[in-house]
Amino acid sequence: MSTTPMNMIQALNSALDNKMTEDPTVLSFGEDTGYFGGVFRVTDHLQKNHGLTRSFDTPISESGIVGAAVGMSTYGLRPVVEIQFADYIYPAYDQIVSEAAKMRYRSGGQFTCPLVVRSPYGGGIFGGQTHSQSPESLFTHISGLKVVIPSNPYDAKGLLTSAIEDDDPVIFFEPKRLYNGPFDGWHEKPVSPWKAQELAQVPAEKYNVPIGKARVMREGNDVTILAYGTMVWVALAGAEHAGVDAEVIDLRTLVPLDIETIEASVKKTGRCVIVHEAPKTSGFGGELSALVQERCFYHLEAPVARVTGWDTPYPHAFEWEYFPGPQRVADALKSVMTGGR
Amino acid sequence: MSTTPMNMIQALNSALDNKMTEDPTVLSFGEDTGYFGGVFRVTDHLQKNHGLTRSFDTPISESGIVGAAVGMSTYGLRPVVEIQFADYIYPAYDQIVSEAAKMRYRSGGQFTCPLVVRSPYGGGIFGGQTHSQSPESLFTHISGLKVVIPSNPYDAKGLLTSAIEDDDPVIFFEPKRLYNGPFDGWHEKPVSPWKAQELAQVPAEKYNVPIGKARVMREGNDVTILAYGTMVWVALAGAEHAGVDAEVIDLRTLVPLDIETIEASVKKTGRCVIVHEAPKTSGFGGELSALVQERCFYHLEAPVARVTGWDTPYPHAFEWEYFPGPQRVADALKSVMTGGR
Amino acid sequence: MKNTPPLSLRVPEPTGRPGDKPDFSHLQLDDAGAVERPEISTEPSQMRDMAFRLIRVLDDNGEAVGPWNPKLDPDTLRRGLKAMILTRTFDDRMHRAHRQGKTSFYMKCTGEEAIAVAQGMVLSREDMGFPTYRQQGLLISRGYPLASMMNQIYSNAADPIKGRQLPIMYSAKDYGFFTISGNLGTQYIQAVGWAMASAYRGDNKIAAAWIGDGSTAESDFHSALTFAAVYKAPVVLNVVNNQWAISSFQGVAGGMETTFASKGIGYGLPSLRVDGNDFLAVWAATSWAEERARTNQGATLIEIFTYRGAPHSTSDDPSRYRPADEHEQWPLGDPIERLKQHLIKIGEWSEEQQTAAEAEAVEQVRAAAKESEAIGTLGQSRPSVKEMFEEVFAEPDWRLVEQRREVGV
Amino acid sequence: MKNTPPLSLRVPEPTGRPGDKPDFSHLQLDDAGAVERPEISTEPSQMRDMAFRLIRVLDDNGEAVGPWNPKLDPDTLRRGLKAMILTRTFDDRMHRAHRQGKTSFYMKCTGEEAIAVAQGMVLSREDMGFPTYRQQGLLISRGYPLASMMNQIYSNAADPIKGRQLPIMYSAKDYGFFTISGNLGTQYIQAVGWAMASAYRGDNKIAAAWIGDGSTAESDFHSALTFAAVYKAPVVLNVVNNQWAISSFQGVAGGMETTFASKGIGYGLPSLRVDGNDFLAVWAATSWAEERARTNQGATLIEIFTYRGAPHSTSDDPSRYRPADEHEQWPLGDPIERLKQHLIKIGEWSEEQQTAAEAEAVEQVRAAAKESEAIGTLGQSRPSVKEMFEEVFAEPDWRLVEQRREVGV
Ligand SMILES: Cc1ncc(C[n+]2csc(CCOP(=O)(O)OP(=O)(O)O)c2C)c(N)n1
Ligand SMILES: Cc1ncc(C[n+]2csc(CCOP(=O)(O)OP(=O)(O)O)c2C)c(N)n1
Ligand SMILES: [Mg+2]
Ligand SMILES: [Mg+2]
Repeated sequence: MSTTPMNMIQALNSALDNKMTEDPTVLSFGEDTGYFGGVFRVTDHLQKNHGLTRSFDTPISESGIVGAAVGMSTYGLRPVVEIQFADYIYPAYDQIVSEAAKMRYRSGGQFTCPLVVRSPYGGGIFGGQTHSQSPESLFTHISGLKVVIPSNPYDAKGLLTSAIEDDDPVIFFEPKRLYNGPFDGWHEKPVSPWKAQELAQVPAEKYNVPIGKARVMREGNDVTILAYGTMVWVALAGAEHAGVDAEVIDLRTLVPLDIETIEASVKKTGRCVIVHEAPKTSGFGGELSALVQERCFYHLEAPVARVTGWDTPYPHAFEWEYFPGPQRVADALKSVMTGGR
Repeated sequence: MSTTPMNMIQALNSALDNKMTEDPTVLSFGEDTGYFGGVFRVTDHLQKNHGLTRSFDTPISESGIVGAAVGMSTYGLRPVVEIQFADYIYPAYDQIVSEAAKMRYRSGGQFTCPLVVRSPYGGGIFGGQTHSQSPESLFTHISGLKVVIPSNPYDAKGLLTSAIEDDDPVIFFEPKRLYNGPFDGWHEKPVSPWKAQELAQVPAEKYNVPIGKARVMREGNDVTILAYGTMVWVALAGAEHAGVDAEVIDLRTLVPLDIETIEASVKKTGRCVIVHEAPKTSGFGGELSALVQERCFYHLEAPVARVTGWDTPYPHAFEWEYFPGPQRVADALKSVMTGGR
Repeated sequence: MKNTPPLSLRVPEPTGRPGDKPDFSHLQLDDAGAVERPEISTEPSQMRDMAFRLIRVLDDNGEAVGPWNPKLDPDTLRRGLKAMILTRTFDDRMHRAHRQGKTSFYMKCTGEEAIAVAQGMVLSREDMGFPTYRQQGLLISRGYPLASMMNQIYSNAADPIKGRQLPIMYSAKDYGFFTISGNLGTQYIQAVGWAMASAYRGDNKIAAAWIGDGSTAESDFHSALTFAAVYKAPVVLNVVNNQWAISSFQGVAGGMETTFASKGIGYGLPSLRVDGNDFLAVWAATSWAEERARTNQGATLIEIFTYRGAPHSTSDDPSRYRPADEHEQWPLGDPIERLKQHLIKIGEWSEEQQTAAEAEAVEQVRAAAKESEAIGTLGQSRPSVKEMFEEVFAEPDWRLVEQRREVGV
Repeated sequence: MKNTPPLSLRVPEPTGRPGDKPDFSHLQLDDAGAVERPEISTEPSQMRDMAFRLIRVLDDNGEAVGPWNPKLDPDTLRRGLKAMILTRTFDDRMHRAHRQGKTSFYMKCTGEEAIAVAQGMVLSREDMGFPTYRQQGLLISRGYPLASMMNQIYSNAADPIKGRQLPIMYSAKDYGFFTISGNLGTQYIQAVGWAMASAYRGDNKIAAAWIGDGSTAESDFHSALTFAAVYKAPVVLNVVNNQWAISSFQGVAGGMETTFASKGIGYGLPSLRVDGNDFLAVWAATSWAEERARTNQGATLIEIFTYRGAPHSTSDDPSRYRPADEHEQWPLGDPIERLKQHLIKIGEWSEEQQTAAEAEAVEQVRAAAKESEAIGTLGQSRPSVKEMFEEVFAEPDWRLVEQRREVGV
């Protein structure tokens, strides 16, 4: 397949456009996603290309958006809904966790919810505490949900395609720091644009990146870094900055987790650093850390370390002190390299 | 203070009654909590004792209940609200996590939310998937919330008193398996009633059990068991069944966590088993496991183990296969005693 | 700030508590036949008054009167009556089964049988009903096997939903019966979404949903009405106002201030209010809404006015919060009794036939119980424990595989 | 199932998109003075029609007419006019400041100044207002320091909320201004709770809340109206219908089907609908509701009918989704212009005074900017980084202590 450079917004848009062309049961809706194409333009042109009833605006009711999508999906449609910011997903939390997640189970397989909830998430755009949150761990705890987070345009398109085709509900978080331009972890330095990057070379046609498979972004021998979304780039920068031969794993899917890749890597390196932007306490890093030490205990040469957001709301003026940057990753790497004491 | 035997319902009721007598800013409301006194009777007699406006019934709107309580608490009241089952707390999730939890922070301290959200939680009563859930970890991830879970009548009263007096929002989960009668971990065997137990000897007067302090339920040298709520009793039974000299710690408060007690114990025993009823993935056990290995890595002689609910909804017919029982705890204990391989 | 007298908080209270004489003097009931029937194409703005009236067809003499009389043939009426009798008989037996320890839980719909039975007959089985736990009459009126219901209630090996749900949380897709949720209200917006899906696909199925008076306070009620109005979804939205929500009277949900039907006005939805103990009135109002939805004219809100005769569930004791004889004093009577009287009045039924029908219902339920209990009641029989791990996803992930292995099933 | 034609999904669309001629022909506007004013003690059921009318006081000639004329003294009118001018001037300057990179974000209320200014003047500062981001006029009409607003917008060292919130998310307890939430709608039920608290305590403070047309679809709108009605909470509930919610016209929120005021009917709340660009009408309707609440007669819903003249925020470009000149064509005019004309008409104001007032406003804003920018704009100055860790709880727990230590602040 020939490719063109796309930023993440274009790649996601392309995934939606392909799937809507191919499958009449796929439709897209959310706040401002119809005529206007979404405040981040991910659903741009879909209404024009596919018609008013296939890409439309909704009332400002996140619970209504997801609740309606649940009903539609039990009819046999594959709705892809947008929650305008992940910070606003909580009003829909009940429909997601009590309904979509449990539908197949509680009905003995009679009703299912092949729906996707897309939502821009994460910080680094001066959005303050209500446009910066990373609530992924709150969904990983819910049996029956899949949770997917891409870190680059190529994966974004392939993963969204797989999410739409998945027969179970998928929560799909899109790191908005990576939407327009790439990010190399250092917020104060210029960065080469997506189009200069290999992972932004995206086929126009449909393709899949499988849900449940991690991507090894960088092979290495000394320490394993587990990251996803924006933090993949921070991890790479942090490893380089520390001058450590780190293996950087982009999880891509939190549930189901690619435990094999993780386990093999940590058994090889003997060390593990986990990076996420969400607050530390009960963030997904806790689960990862527990799994790693449960499965690789006798290979570990230092405690599994976590580099995360602080246990505070996301504060507007202190964006870059809150955001876990390459320096903190480098510090953690150095610490685990010396046994983490 | 002289004491009388109380079950957990009576102890909680007594805490509410004391505080409402003492402090006119304390009021109680929720679905069926007024005239009827709550479906579990925790608010029994409060309306009669304190008047219609101090203990009343609400519309069936969990978001409304908490939202109104948030407003009241910013006025200077100390509302104590009941969510009839923890499984029904999700509609209120947004008001809890976006509003109550962040009020003090976002207003620079101008507005605060000294409110308590009480909710019966956990399984073991054949409640099926919507009357059995343990959603505590979903609240521990939210900066600005405290999370408290008692395991016995004495603590229940003292902790609820402290929660009401706390100047920040407290999520207070009441293990409904322990409400009426005690539980010793073995669901199929008879158990001696609360009144025969020391922790059910409860003073009629107000007293405090501090938030943030764990209780060592059993001292031991070989392994540390971390548990809370119903699982404390399962842990004790499991330790006895395994014949292992376990130190059983009842966390009592998940946030703020009594890390000192935990750390000291694990450093002493060198082993740790965590028990909770919630599903494993991203349950609070993940956080505990991560913390323990971060802080006690060089003392650990086996991987930190988790005994938890499965990653499925709570199934009615398989209650006791889902519920982590003493046998599973005993198996985990034996495993960590032999290095957990 | 002005110096005004102190404010005070108003907490609504019902007209009677245990020991009091039931008082229904506040009810404003229209006479049977008194309410006009608007054309189905009427603009909602032209029929707002309907939300404050009460559609009734059966009068005190058992006569069917007025413009809402659906003029059903006697066979249909008899089918309806029998389904109501069967529903009540089933409820009584299952309530007893709970006392006998055969199940952990049960919920009756005593006094509300006309609702689900009439509506189940008006709507098609290809339509989808999104019920609460009090519309077992939908299944019964459509001939869903009683033994399958019992298997679910007993969580036995033949439970169609594999032991995973609390008793009475049926799911019966082929009978147009959506999987019941324990979470109040969630089904309401799902029904709207399902109806939108049918419209989106250019099909001609419609949806129907039920919600209790108490549960109208839930958020999903609001989002359902909003989406239904904005997208003109083909759905019939029923509010079953049975006066109680566990121990809370309908005033706690706002019923002292206005009617539940009037909530439709603020969304521009046509809103009807109907005597829920009048089989013919329920039929007529439902048909009106059904035709409106089916002809692409959008959703209707129907408040169905009735009384919860039984305890909320087997966990409840209403004598603790309402006058003991309130149900007997309910001015709209009993739906079975009223339809029976009507049939007798028009010469299509007799006391003997009634007695026979009741006996037949008992027999049907007994036969079903025999069949179901042969498989087993709660704890005696159950689906394979591996069902705990199945259908969390279409395909289990490694966690479920490992956990299932740990249980050894 | 009946064999009926296929259904189809209706998706609402506005009367005009970019390139189209603005079309407001669907609006049904009452003439100034045409709507009756019910007694404040009127039963909600006796005044339902008010939800479908439009209260207006200022007519096309700048005359104040009809029963809703609040008959304000000229000083009050001039104060109101000046506060509106100041609000607009402040908005313009801050919008520019965003372009200059001095802040990350700003939101104007152009065309809606009469709302917050009139209401801020009617309500007391001891009452609590629960605003959205478009009621900066509340602060300005009450003399809250403009420099403090700017300090918040710049997240500088003097930001009263310590750099923690997005620009314009003010909090000013002493001015009866609740901390703004980024989450739409949440304040509405909180206002009801606050009002219930005042009533519970026997105080005489009332609450007021604002919500946008689009945000009425949120769940908290429903719970607020439910609780307000059930407990007769002393609260004024305003819906600011400015026709747009970012790129979605009010039809997407149900505004094509009925009025937003009519949503009050289903809760039994008295509901008014008022010309939001008419300072006197807003004043009058608010006073009616304020007195009702203050005298323990409960809540009122007020739909305030206006038009969002500016982009949604500095992140928005309305020319992509609506006709460019729609605002100019808005039939209810500009609130500042209309009050000015009225004052001139009654001989209490002149064009010269207007010019002077505008200049004075510019001067006030400039002085405030100087003061605030002397402290610093975004990135140049900010509160101490330790504020990141403060006030998560009353007392930090060990995690916050450790994490703060890690940052070294
Ligand atoms: C979200 C949620 N909140 C609370 C409950 C507990 N609950 C179960 S039934 C019920 C009362 C419902 O009353 P109503 O809606 O009037 O229906 P009815 O039982 O009268 O048919 C309550 C509060 C629940 N199941 N779900
Ligand atoms: C819960 C939530 N959902 C979505 C948003 C994003 N958002 C911010 S403003 C807005 C539009 C609000 O429109 P309206 O209520 O009409 O108010 P207006 O901006 O017109 O004053 C949206 C969708 C949000 N802030 N919070
Ligand atoms: Mg009811
Ligand atoms: Mg608006």
